Amino acid sequence: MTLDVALEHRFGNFEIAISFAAPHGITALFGRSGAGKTTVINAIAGLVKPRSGRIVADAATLFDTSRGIDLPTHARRIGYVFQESRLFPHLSVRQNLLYGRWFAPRAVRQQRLDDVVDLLDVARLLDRQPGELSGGEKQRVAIGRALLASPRLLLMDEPLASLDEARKSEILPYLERLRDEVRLPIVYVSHSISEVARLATTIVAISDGRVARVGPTAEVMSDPDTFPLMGRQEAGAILPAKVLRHDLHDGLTELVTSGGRLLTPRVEAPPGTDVRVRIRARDVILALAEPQGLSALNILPVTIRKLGSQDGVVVDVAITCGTDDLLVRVTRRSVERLGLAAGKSCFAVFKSVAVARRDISTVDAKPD
Amino acid sequence: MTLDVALEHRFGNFEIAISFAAPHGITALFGRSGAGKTTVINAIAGLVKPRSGRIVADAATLFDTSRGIDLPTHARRIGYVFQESRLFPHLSVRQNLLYGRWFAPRAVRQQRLDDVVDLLDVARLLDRQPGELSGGEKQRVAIGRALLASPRLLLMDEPLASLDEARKSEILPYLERLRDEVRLPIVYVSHSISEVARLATTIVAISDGRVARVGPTAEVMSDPDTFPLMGRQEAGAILPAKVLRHDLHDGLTELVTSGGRLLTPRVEAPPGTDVRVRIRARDVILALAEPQGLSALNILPVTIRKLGSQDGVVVDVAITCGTDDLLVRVTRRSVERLGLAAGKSCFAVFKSVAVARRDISTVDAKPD
Amino acid sequence: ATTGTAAESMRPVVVFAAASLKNALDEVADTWKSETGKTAAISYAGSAQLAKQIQQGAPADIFVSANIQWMTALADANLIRKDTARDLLRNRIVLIAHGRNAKAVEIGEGFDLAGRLADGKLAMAMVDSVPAGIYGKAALTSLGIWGAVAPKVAQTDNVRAALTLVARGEAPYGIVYATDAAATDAVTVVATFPERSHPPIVYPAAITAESDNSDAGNFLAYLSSPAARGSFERQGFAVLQTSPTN
Amino acid sequence: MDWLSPDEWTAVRLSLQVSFWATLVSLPFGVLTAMALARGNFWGKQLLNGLVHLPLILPPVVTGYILLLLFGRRGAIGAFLDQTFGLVLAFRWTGAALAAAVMSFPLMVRAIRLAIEAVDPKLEQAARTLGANSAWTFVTVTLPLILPGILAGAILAFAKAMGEFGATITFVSNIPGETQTVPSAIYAFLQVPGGDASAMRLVLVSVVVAVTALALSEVVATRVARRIAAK
Amino acid sequence: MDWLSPDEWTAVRLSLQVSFWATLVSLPFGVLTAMALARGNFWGKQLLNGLVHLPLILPPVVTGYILLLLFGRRGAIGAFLDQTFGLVLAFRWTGAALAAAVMSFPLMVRAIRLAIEAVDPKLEQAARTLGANSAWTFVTVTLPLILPGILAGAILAFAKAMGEFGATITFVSNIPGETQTVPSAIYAFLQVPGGDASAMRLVLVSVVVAVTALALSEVVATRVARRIAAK
Ligand SMILES: Nc1ncnc2c1ncn2[C@@H]1O[C@H](COP(=O)(O)OP(=O)(O)OP(=O)(O)O)[C@@H](O)[C@H]1O
Ligand SMILES: Nc1ncnc2c1ncn2[C@@H]1O[C@H](COP(=O)(O)OP(=O)(O)OP(=O)(O)O)[C@@H](O)[C@H]1O
Ligand SMILES: [Mg+2]
Ligand SMILES: [Mg+2]
Repeated sequence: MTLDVALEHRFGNFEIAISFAAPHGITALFGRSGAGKTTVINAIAGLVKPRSGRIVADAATLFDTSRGIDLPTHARRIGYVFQESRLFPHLSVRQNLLYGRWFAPRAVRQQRLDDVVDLLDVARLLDRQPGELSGGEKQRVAIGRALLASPRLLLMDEPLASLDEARKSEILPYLERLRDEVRLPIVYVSHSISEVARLATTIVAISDGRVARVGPTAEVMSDPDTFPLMGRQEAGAILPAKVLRHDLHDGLTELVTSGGRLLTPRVEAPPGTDVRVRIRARDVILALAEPQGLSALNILPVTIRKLGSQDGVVVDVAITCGTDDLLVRVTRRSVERLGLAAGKSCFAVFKSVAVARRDISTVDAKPD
Repeated sequence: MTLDVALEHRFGNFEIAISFAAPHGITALFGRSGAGKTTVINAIAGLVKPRSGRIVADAATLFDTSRGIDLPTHARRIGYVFQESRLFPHLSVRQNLLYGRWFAPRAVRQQRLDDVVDLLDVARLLDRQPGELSGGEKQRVAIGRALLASPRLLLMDEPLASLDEARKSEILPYLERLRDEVRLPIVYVSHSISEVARLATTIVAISDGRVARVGPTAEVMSDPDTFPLMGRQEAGAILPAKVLRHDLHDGLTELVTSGGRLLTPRVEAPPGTDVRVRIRARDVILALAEPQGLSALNILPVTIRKLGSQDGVVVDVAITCGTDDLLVRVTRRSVERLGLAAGKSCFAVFKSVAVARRDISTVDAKPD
Repeated sequence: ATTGTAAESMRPVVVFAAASLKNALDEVADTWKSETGKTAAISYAGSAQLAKQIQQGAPADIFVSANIQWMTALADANLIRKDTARDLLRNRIVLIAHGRNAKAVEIGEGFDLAGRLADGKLAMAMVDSVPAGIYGKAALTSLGIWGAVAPKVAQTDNVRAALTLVARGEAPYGIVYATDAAATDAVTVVATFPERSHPPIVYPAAITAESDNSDAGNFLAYLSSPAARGSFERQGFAVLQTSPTN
Repeated sequence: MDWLSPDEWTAVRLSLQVSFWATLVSLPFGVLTAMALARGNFWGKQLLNGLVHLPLILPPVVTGYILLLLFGRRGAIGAFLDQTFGLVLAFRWTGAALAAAVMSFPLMVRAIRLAIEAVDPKLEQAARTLGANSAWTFVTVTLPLILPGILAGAILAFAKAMGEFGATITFVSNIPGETQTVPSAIYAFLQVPGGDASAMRLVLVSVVVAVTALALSEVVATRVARRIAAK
Repeated sequence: MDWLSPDEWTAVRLSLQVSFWATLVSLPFGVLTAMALARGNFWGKQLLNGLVHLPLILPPVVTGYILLLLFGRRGAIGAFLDQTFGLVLAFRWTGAALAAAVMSFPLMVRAIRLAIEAVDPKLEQAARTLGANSAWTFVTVTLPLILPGILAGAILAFAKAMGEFGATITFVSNIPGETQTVPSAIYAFLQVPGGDASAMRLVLVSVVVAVTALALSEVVATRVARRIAAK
């Protein structure tokens, strides 16, 4: 499936002109507050009628001003997790969860209530009214409600913003499964780079009502130009890898990359699985010689490809590791002290524990 | 000022029994979704009447069942940023912002509209109605509205959850200034450990309606027992330091700690200022010998104080650096390979860039 | 419509009667029932309302009006059987005053009602539309004092409301039917208007053109019977005809 | 209680019957009209709005008279209903119910309309995204949310129907056992000397009945509202 | 237009005046009562609720009679008002306004009450946290949010006042130029054979007036509602 969006809209003197195409998978809309993310999602849902444009999901044209098509919202079969939960106050949590099922054709009912209830840990809440829930609980129920509608396209507007880390790390793998196993396309709005890096197939960076950058996640994330959009702390590259084996004693997983072997905390995927590993630029140390006696387990030979701007305190260094690119962020002082320059060979050092479970994601094996 | 909270309440079969005391500064309520954070804040605001308890802010008793005191909400002079923005739909953004001013005694009107408008970047929105704002815009206005009421106690329930990183990093220093300069006590609910680590004077970890842990931020954050509460990725120690000097050429700041000198990206504080630096356990590498030719600028001699549980993949190592404690997280494989053990001397290595601007906070100099 | 003798004989006679007749007619209907076993269902409302309903095909068998105008209007439209029409009762209008012991007054040409009223009101039914009011206005006009009194008249939608105003002392004087005045202690009849001063106040009755109830004639006849006479007279009406039969 | 005569009992029963059916039958129309007025955007909306309020604006006698002209046996609609459905309204209790329904319709519609206007359209949008079309959205979201308003409208209509007099007596007259409701009976008593006491007894009865209904409806409404309460 | 006689014009003017003042003066009481019923929790709330609805339940004549008993010159309250403030209601247009106000009060209160019940208490809580006490919260938050409801209540009351007849004529009778409102005039015409045409002219006038007021109120309400719209 592909998602093809082109729309123009105007609120007062705020103009939105967005157009992007995304392949199957999770498309992350990324941008500052007020950039226009919710507006785009609303247009896909049919809740905002753009002045002109075209929205095609898979083969289905949801909206097309030139052809006079404007599918009503209920016929679009989308699931929408709103920025504010919008639970039905007159229905119990259970009834809220099951609401969409009434309308989903029996054939497409994929999600089971019990599974979703377990995933979101809302069993305790099933007989409550929405008025009796905490903020995060509301949001979890809203996610469940959208999932259980068995949509053919899921829209999520900052779904995890009000959830704690532990909850987030339970839900993220589930969204990956939806993406990879159920092959449910998802449009995902988030301000969290780590969420986006982990989940997104495609990143659409929106700024002031325009598309600032579109592309595959790995590409966008390792492009220094997009760092200002994402916040420097989170910049980093995404390295394709394959699971080699699991060390049962240590609980570590050995991955093969084009530049050598990597050790990371256990990845829940059988040997042979393709994964992608996000390695933040700030986590990597460059060493002139191969260091010894370090607790860091990953030391890979690399070549400096390019030095970024040297105007600031820090310098972004693009390095080649095998056939893949990595990013390292060092201080300008280090660049000077170590005499770093393009073409120089050195070693990239980083800790296994710096690669968190959430930095590793399984790869959607059959992109179309 | 101190904040003294003891309360018991019950929702259906969910029991809340919270009691903690916090010194002046920012008190962070931390805990999973549904733990009872909003309930505590609501009780302080007088919006939930606990079945029994006592709430004292500064010398003022806001609530005390044993003495029959229950100050009405409007007389408590609190500013409350709600989890959902709760803007007044019939008032423009400007009127929303100024709402609290009408009721604040002239003498205490500290915040100027223009300052707050600038800080929150809402100038463009002043004449809009709340219905015409994006999610993050609403939240910013709600923050401004609470600030402009010139409260003597600020309650913030996940105020930054719906904001982008850039916005967050503009607002965080402002909250620090409120804490340190205006000396406004703040009770802050957040799921973001980095926010909490940076802002909080005191952390109150709440779990299932009880207080799981209370204490000064540095103490709670470096206590391995609280890691599960916070998510392992964010665990780390907070190191007290003093600004030594700024290197104008490099843009680096040199800090003095009890264990040696540290280089970090420029800290906006004059030499001599006390600061605290959060150093995440996952960012530190241990080396048996002092490594050479590394891009990492900070290499401090340390002694291993204690090894944490060795049951898992990773081991939390407590080290002593001068007179302060640091935490390092390494794999069990590294522990074995390097023969790490209590009492062993080694070197802690970490990058300057791993210490983000948001990990360094100025210290409230006059705790009481 | 239903036919069949069983149903027919069970059907009550439907009487549309001016509301001021309620007490008397209820009593008459009760005695008729105890004598014949037949019932009359009496709908009391304003004569105008009832007449309009009959114009619209109301299932009434008998119409008893409080004035001649509406009966005439129905007769002109052939909605009543003219041969059955008769003037049933007569009434008088009286001047009443608030209180138990008001002094009687002499009504004559040009008597100073306006002066007696001072700044009080004269309570009457609507002078151009409700029968009691129409008669009252006619009387005052013929006495030559309407012009002086008119600005002080408080008109009500029915004569009972006028009575209430005087009974409560809101208005010092009022003009009502003699039948109304008799019943309350709160007012005193201070004078009865001369019969010559206004058109005769008669209550005509007739069987409607559409009536197919064979008992209608009986009941109408019974209204003029000596048995009924007592009931009417007890309420202050004068019975105009007594049928020889019964 | 034998301080009411059988006829009076009949009037009380009839009033209840008339008010109940008037309220019940007009309720769906009330909801539809309120929906059209609150949400619709069609030509003649103001006209419809005016028409709905007409019984409020006109003296009841006029409304009754218009009903008589339209729904009487000789009236255009009355004749049609009679011939087509065998439904006779004129001078029947059904006519009294029609008069009561018409007179109370503006109150019912306004209450329901206010409730509809208070429903957050965002919830309806949410229902749409979950696959509910307009009709289902209305039934599953809007309708339950406006229940308190519908209840308020119904009870207001019921109370009004219990007190309705002018239009009723003008349209269907005051025939004991068929169209004599409590207010008509009260009226008749008030028209003759000595009827005040009887009238007062009936007033008391209708007050007791209506206030009981009112109190009941409050209880129900509170319960419904509590369920929906905290948005 | 000279197809209305001067007397009829007077009646129209008087009806407008009576309805306007009845609505305006009862509005604050309506808001207070609605507030008490919607939010209050006091002994006798059901009693107050019943009392408010009484004019709906009772035949208008009875209400008029009760008004006469209470507010007539000899009535308990009437005498007091007369002696204390020199305020006479009996046989004055002010009395007509009182009757209209009482008769339309239940409609007004219900509309406003529904609006109050639809206000999200969370917004009022927010106002409290910002330092507004109950009174200020009401004035700055609740009141503006219920404006559409107040408007609806007012227009409903106005319409009802324009059509009020039974209680008015019973209480203040029908004195041309002082208490003869349009409905009384219409009633008079309907009582005589052949008066229908004249009655219909007046009906038309009052319909035009009331429907205009209605349409105006809709426009205002829509504007107010749009401002508040998207919560
Ligand atoms: N009105 C209510 N009725 C019943 N239970 C309630 C009610 N309000 C809150 N609760 C329960 O009380 C607990 C604490 O709620 P609270 O809102 O304080 O949580 P929280 O810590 O703020 O969570 P979150 O991070 O999700 O906002 C939750 O389990 C919630 O389900
Ligand atoms: N109804 C409206 N009227 C006027 N302007 C609007 C309206 N709705 C949204 N806007 C403006 O359009 C822009 C985009 O809004 P949108 O809700 O899409 O932002 P967003 O990217 O979702 O932001 P956030 O992250 O804060 O939710 C914002 O600047 C907002 O102020
Ligand atoms: Mg948004
Ligand atoms: Mg909460």
